[in-house]
Amino acid sequence: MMDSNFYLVLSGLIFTIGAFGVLVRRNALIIFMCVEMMLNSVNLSLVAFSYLWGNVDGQIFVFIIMAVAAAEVAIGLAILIANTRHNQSVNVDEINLLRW
Amino acid sequence: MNSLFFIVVGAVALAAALGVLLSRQPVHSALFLMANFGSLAILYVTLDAQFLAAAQVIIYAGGIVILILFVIMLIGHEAGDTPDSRRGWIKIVSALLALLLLAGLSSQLMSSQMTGPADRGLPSGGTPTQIGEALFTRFLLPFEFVAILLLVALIGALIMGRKLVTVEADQED
Amino acid sequence: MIGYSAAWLLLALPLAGLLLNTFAGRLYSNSFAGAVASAAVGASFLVAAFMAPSVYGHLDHNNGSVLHLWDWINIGELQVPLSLLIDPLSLTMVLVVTGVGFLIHIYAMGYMAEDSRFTRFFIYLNFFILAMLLLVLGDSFVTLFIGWEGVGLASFLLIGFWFDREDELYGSYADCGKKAFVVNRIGDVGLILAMGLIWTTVGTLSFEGAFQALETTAGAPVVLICLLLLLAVAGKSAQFPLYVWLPDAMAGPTPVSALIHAATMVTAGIYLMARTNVLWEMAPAAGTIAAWVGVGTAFVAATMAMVQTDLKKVLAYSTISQLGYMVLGAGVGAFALAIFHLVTHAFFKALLFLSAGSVQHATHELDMRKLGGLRLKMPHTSRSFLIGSLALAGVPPLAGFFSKDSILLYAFQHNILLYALGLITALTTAIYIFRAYYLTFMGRPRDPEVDAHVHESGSLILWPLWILSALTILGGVLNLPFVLTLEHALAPVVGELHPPGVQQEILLMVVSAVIAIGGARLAWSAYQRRTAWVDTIRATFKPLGKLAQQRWYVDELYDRQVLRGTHWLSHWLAFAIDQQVIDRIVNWSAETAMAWSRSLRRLNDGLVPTYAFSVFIGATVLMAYFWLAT
Amino acid sequence: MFDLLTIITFLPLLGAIVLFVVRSEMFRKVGALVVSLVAFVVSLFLLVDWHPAVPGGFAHEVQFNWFPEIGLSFHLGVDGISLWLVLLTTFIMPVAVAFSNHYVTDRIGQHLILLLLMETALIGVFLALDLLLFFIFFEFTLIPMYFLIGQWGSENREYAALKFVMYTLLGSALMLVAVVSVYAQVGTFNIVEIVQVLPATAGKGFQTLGFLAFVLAFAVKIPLFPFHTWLPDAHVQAPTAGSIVLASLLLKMGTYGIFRLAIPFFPLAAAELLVYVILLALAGIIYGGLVALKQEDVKSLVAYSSVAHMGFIVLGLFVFNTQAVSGAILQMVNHGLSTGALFLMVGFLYERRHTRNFADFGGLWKSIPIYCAFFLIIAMSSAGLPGLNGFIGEFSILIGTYAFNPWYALVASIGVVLAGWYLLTAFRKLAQGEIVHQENQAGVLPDLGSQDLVMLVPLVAMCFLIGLFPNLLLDKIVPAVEMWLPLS
Amino acid sequence: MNLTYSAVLPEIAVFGGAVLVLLVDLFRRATTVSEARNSTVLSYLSLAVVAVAAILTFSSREEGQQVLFQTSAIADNLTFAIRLVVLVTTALVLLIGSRYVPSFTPQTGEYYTLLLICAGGMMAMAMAADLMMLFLALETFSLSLILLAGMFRENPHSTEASMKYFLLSAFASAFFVYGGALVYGATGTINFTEMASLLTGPDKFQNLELLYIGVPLLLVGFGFKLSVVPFHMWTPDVYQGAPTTVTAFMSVGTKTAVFGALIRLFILAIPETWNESASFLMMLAVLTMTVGNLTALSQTSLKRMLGYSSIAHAGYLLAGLMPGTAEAVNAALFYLFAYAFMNVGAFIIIIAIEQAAETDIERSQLRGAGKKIPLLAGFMTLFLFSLSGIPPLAGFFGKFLLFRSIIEGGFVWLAVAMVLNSAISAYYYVRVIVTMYFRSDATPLPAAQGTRGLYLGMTAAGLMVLAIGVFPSFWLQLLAI
Repeated sequence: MMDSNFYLVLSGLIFTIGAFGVLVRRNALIIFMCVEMMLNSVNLSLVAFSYLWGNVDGQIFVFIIMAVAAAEVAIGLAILIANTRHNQSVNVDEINLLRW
Repeated sequence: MNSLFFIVVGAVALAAALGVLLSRQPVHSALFLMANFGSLAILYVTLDAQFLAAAQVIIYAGGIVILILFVIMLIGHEAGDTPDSRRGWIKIVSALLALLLLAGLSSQLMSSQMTGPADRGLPSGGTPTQIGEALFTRFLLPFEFVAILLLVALIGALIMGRKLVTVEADQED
Repeated sequence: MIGYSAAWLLLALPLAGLLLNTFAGRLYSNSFAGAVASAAVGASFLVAAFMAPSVYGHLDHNNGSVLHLWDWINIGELQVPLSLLIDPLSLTMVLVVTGVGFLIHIYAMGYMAEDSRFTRFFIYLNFFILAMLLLVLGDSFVTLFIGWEGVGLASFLLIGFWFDREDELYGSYADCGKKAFVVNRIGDVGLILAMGLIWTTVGTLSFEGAFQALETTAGAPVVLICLLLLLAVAGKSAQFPLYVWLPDAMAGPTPVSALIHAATMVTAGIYLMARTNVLWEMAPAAGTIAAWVGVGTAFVAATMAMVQTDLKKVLAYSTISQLGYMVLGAGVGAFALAIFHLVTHAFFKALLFLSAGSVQHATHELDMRKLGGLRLKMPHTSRSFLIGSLALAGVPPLAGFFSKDSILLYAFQHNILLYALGLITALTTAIYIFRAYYLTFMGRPRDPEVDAHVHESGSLILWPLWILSALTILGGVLNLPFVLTLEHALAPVVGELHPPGVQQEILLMVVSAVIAIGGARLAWSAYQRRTAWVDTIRATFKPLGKLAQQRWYVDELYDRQVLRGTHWLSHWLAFAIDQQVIDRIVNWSAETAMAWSRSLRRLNDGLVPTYAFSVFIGATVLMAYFWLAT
Repeated sequence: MFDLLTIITFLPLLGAIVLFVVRSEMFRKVGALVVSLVAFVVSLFLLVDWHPAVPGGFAHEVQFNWFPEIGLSFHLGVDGISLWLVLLTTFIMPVAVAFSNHYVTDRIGQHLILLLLMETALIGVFLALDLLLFFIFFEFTLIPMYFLIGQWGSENREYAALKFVMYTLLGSALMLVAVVSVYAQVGTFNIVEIVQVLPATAGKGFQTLGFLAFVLAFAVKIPLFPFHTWLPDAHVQAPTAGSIVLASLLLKMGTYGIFRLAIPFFPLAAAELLVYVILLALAGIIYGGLVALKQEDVKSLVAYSSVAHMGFIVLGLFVFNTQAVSGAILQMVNHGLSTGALFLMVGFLYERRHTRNFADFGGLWKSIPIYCAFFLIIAMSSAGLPGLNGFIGEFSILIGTYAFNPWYALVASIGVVLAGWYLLTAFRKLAQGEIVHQENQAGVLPDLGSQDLVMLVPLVAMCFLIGLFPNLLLDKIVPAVEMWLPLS
Repeated sequence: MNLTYSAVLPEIAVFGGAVLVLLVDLFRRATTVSEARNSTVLSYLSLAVVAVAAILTFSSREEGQQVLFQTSAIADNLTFAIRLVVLVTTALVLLIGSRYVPSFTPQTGEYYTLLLICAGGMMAMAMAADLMMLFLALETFSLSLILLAGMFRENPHSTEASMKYFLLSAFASAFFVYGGALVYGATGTINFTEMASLLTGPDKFQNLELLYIGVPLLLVGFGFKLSVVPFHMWTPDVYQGAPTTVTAFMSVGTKTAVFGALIRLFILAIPETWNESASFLMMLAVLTMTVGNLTALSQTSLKRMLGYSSIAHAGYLLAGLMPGTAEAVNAALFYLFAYAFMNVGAFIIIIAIEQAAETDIERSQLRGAGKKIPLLAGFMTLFLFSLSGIPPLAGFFGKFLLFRSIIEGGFVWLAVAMVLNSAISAYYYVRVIVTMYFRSDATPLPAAQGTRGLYLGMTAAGLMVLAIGVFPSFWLQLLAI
């Protein structure tokens, strides 16, 4: 059996990649995907922890997170669509009516 | 064999993640994302989380990504990002910071020696039964709460999605 | 025979007159107002006169009688009652003040008759008398100080009485008043500090208490006290270097010049010295300094009087110089004689001023270059002026002779140089006053249209002149040599004097008599006959004359250095420092905050990546902190 | 609850509320005047039954909890020092109200309400025996004054009002830290207890910092050189009533605070640092005098004269002997009267001519003699002419200072000369000289009317009264001072 | 198994009420009624719901502390306090909205439903006893807020605000949940009480490394919601873009809820970590208040200014919590309570003046308010003075309490930073008053569109601001944990 620390590191890697993606990408959808990816990496560590500790709490947490993620997707995408009504692009660099 | 398996799948997951990050077309990112989710689902199985693996495939790969794809088709289909010179430095800085974060995380993670009941894993695994039981007894309240959350999602989608009717603000109180 | 307990009347009467005229003044005619004021002063003169016997009577019980009015300031050890001290010295002063004051009130009723602010003038005069009496009656430095400042205010008001007038001789009259007040205040600083020093040393400020305590306490800083007092004296009695205000003070109406700036107020300094004689005797060094200041002032002022063209200015400088004599007298310890000279001077200088006033009243002109030959049209005036001049010059047997001479006598004892300088001054005095007399009254009119409407003044003006003339002539009686009435009277307060040998005294008398007459003679040939040989003398004294013309550059020094310096400084502070530096700093700090604000808000550029970036930075830093901290 | 002190404090507030409710202009005018007068009368009762337990102790005291969790209690007390400041407040206020009644037309109601609020706050400050309560009142005074300046001020009022508020707030900010630190140290806000406990317990460093914090706050309020620049702006812009209240009452909070709090709380630090404070005070005396000489605006001249006079008071407070301190306390009252009266005079002039520049005046003594006579008297009282109130304070301060250090006295007495100088300069420019402007001609320019005199005469009368019978005040002040002085 | 409902009844009531409102709205829609009327009715209905919830809240307080639902919820005085503040805020926002809401959205029913759900989520923040519940509550109210912020769909500002808020909060909650995961990994439990026992109990465990990467990540989540610098940048934009009622609601509600959770987790459950991080959070606190205040100085838009000011206030609160003592917590709760009234109050005036089809007003629009709308201006003045902490108003005592806990905690320089900041902050508050009273010129002021509800809410808030100042003791005791 693999040393479970590597699961954690892997999730850490994915998490970081996701975060980096949020910072560097300009397409709102891709940013959003990166966020989802971050959440997933969290799920991975949770599952690993729950495996380590031998209790099911972590897995329940993951389940909850999935639900939340689903809700987020629904709302988020809706908002993105609603926003395109005002400016056609999903490029976050072009969305700054509110500033300073 | 286990570790080899882990390495392979993990590598796929990483690659997919990088794919999401790097691919110019949103559609490609979405597909990579799906791959990433899938590979994670496989890893869940190796961690006695069978139910979650299934859920992962259904909810994420099956639901979320598809939804995202639809939306991409709807709005986000123009190719990737306009290359942005203004905040070029931000890319570099964030890369460095990301590396720092990673270093911090992994160093801590590696150095932490786990003192749970040792790497036993779950005695009876994360089977639907197990999860279900936990959900409906110890975690009843969160479970109920999820319902509210989903209601919000529902309403939200409704508000934001629906066509606009012009407001008639009549003055009676 | 009234006991000292009636002394409060002395103050109450002028006060009553003052209040009555202030509040009811517009109800009755000017002349009545004048009458009220004069009556008030006259009444208090009578009171004083009635008190005289009892006060001068029993001279053995020396430290007068104190009339306690009420507790004034009580702060811990600082106990200042408001009470009056009645003793020969103060009473003498009171008599002079009220007596001469009364005469001048009468005179003023005639002199100011046409003035629009007639009543106000008499209100001021009463106020002055009140303050002056408080000054001389006060039994503590603080009480004295009330009067001291009060007369200052009075002189400010009276000098600037014609506050709307302005001419090339005085500039704006109001400014002259201001100048007088401010310069006096500089002197007052000395008095205040002296009080501080006295109180700190002995913890009391009443004269008696302070003197006794100071005599007993070893190593008391008496010299310093005396020097501080000398500053006050210099301010009030127009001594070098603070005399500059007095010539300008002539801007006031002539009765004012006579009363305040010749007879009474300016002599307050002399009174102060006499009052504090105990201290001066303890500090001979300070006395010497005072003496030198006095004689120096006397000489310098005399030379300046020499070159004045305005009659009143001549008298002003002569007043300064006479005050110098008194200070000299007090400095050398002849306090009684200083007071004696004070009294006589009050007589003849008032006389001179009033005569000058009478001239001005008649001619509206005091420039001697335009006057002349008034003798014919104003016989009384010219006669009284002549009497005054003789007295001032020190021609026996007029009052001035005895008083001045005796001062010189003691100066001689003290230091021959003082005496010499005094003598020269005496000579100068004789010359300048007769110069003035000749130019004004003798010769023939220089300016026809002035001469046109010259006429002798009315009785209200003349009566005081006659009375004063009488006093001037007879004043010497007060303290005839070897009789020494006044000296004995004042002895309990200012101490006995030790007269020198008789023959010496005789000798000096003769000398000064000769000097006086010689001076007069010189003036006669200089300004009346205009004989040639005088010009050679003129030539020899040309540099001195020039110096005197320039007023010894003292005023200039003040104007250029002190005054302009202060104005420049205050201007610099007000506009450069206050607005450009201090306030600028204040506003600058506000502006900096704003600048920060503007640059900070630029960070919120409204772009999601930026915001996410800052969140990410935060996360990383937090992580890093914990990573390193633990 | 219905203690004399509470009534005096809250009567004006009550009045303000009533006035706020009732909208009638006339009612408000009369009401405000009545309220302020009643407050004055009531405060006179303090004099009537004056039986301090110990000489110099507190004659009246009232205390009940307000916010026990933080130790804040509503604790008022009056002794021989606060007594006169309270009386001064209740005495000046009717004058200010009367003036506004007579001359202010725009939103007079609000104006009066603000004045009454001000009165409550001021009385609270002078009576508070609870440190935090003091601070609360102290800060609250900002609001009414801010509106008075900002709403009824002259052209540049906005700037002046903001400057005033910000300056004072920043000044008192650190004081709040000190206040709470003191509480942390002693565990009570009761000023008397603090005074007994703190000096003994607090260390040197604590005392120094605390002292600086307090003094900074008060120095801004006083204002002590070089924290004074808000004052001329505030005065010049403020409406007359505002100026009167500001000059004669508001500034006193600073000196009162120094005497009541800063010095007794931190005697060590005070002894340590008094030299610097005194130097600032002396600098203020000279500086204020010199700068006043050059002002073209009557109000700013008076403002700078305030800087100089307050410098005198601070000097007196930091010369720790009975004479100087009592003198300083008395001088607070004197300055309140004289400067208040001066601003009143300026107000009369401004309301008649709508200008405050010396250049627009001159020769007024011909056209409005009564006015000028009063002006002269008040100027003299402010210049410290013996027989008037100003002298008593100045004199005892100077005497005390001399005992402490002759050189300080010397510098200070130069200030006396300057005072005479700039005040007479003002008088010279206003009243003397020829009349140059037609508007100033007799007949054109009305002299003081009876209703003006009604406001003015009491002030002047008080000037004479104090000048001739200072013991009326001193015999209450001195014991109190002797009570508090040993603490410092 | 233990299923005591009583302690979660308030939440249940609110959520139930939300559903009820939704249904009522549905049926009313069937018969077409005017939006305004509909909105009024629904707002009163929701008010009723809030009232019921409030009653339940008080009654649950009687029963004292209890842990239920298998330890996933906890009800104690903290819970009570947070619930109270949230409910009060909700009530105010409901009162003032009845006329305003239909002016920006046709979907009034959804608005009120979401508002109630949001309130429920906020209340649940303080009730949550484990990470899972915490996360759920957090997401519930954030998502509803995001939606509410975007409900003015004609207005690009609104949708933009909503989108920004969404992306960033998703980003932040990823960090948050990751932190949660790591804490779980460190302790093996998601339950606060168990964590506490593990950290302090006899068998102390060793995985501090994991804990100390988990905690900072959790703090990122909290920090974002509290808009602590540098997680604050979204705040002004969202405040400005969102409909003003929503801004008012979120400015107070979010702070209250998240601070409640913060206190629950870091101060009550695992104080060790709090003390560990204090020295760093202190810097953040100072940074937060300074940046907030300084930036607010140069704002011209009122809502934006209030946004920055709310950042500053978050800074004060954070600073006040530094000592981690019970006094500190009480102080924070008192402050939040006071803040609810003064801040919402300030927004009420904006609502009254704001015109249809705009989500913001400039300061200059208030010119001459003192003359034209004296009542509104007067109340605005009151609220602003309270915000800037002028005694004896609510804000002063709030600040003072925080302040005292700071100093007694020994962080004097922190206190200094705080007072200086609040002095600076006075400038921009006071400047609004300057505009209202001292500037009569320029643009005519739009007629204030006040409703009965609005004036009622405003008066209530104003009176409370005074009442808290006059009887602070009572309220402190009411809220104390």
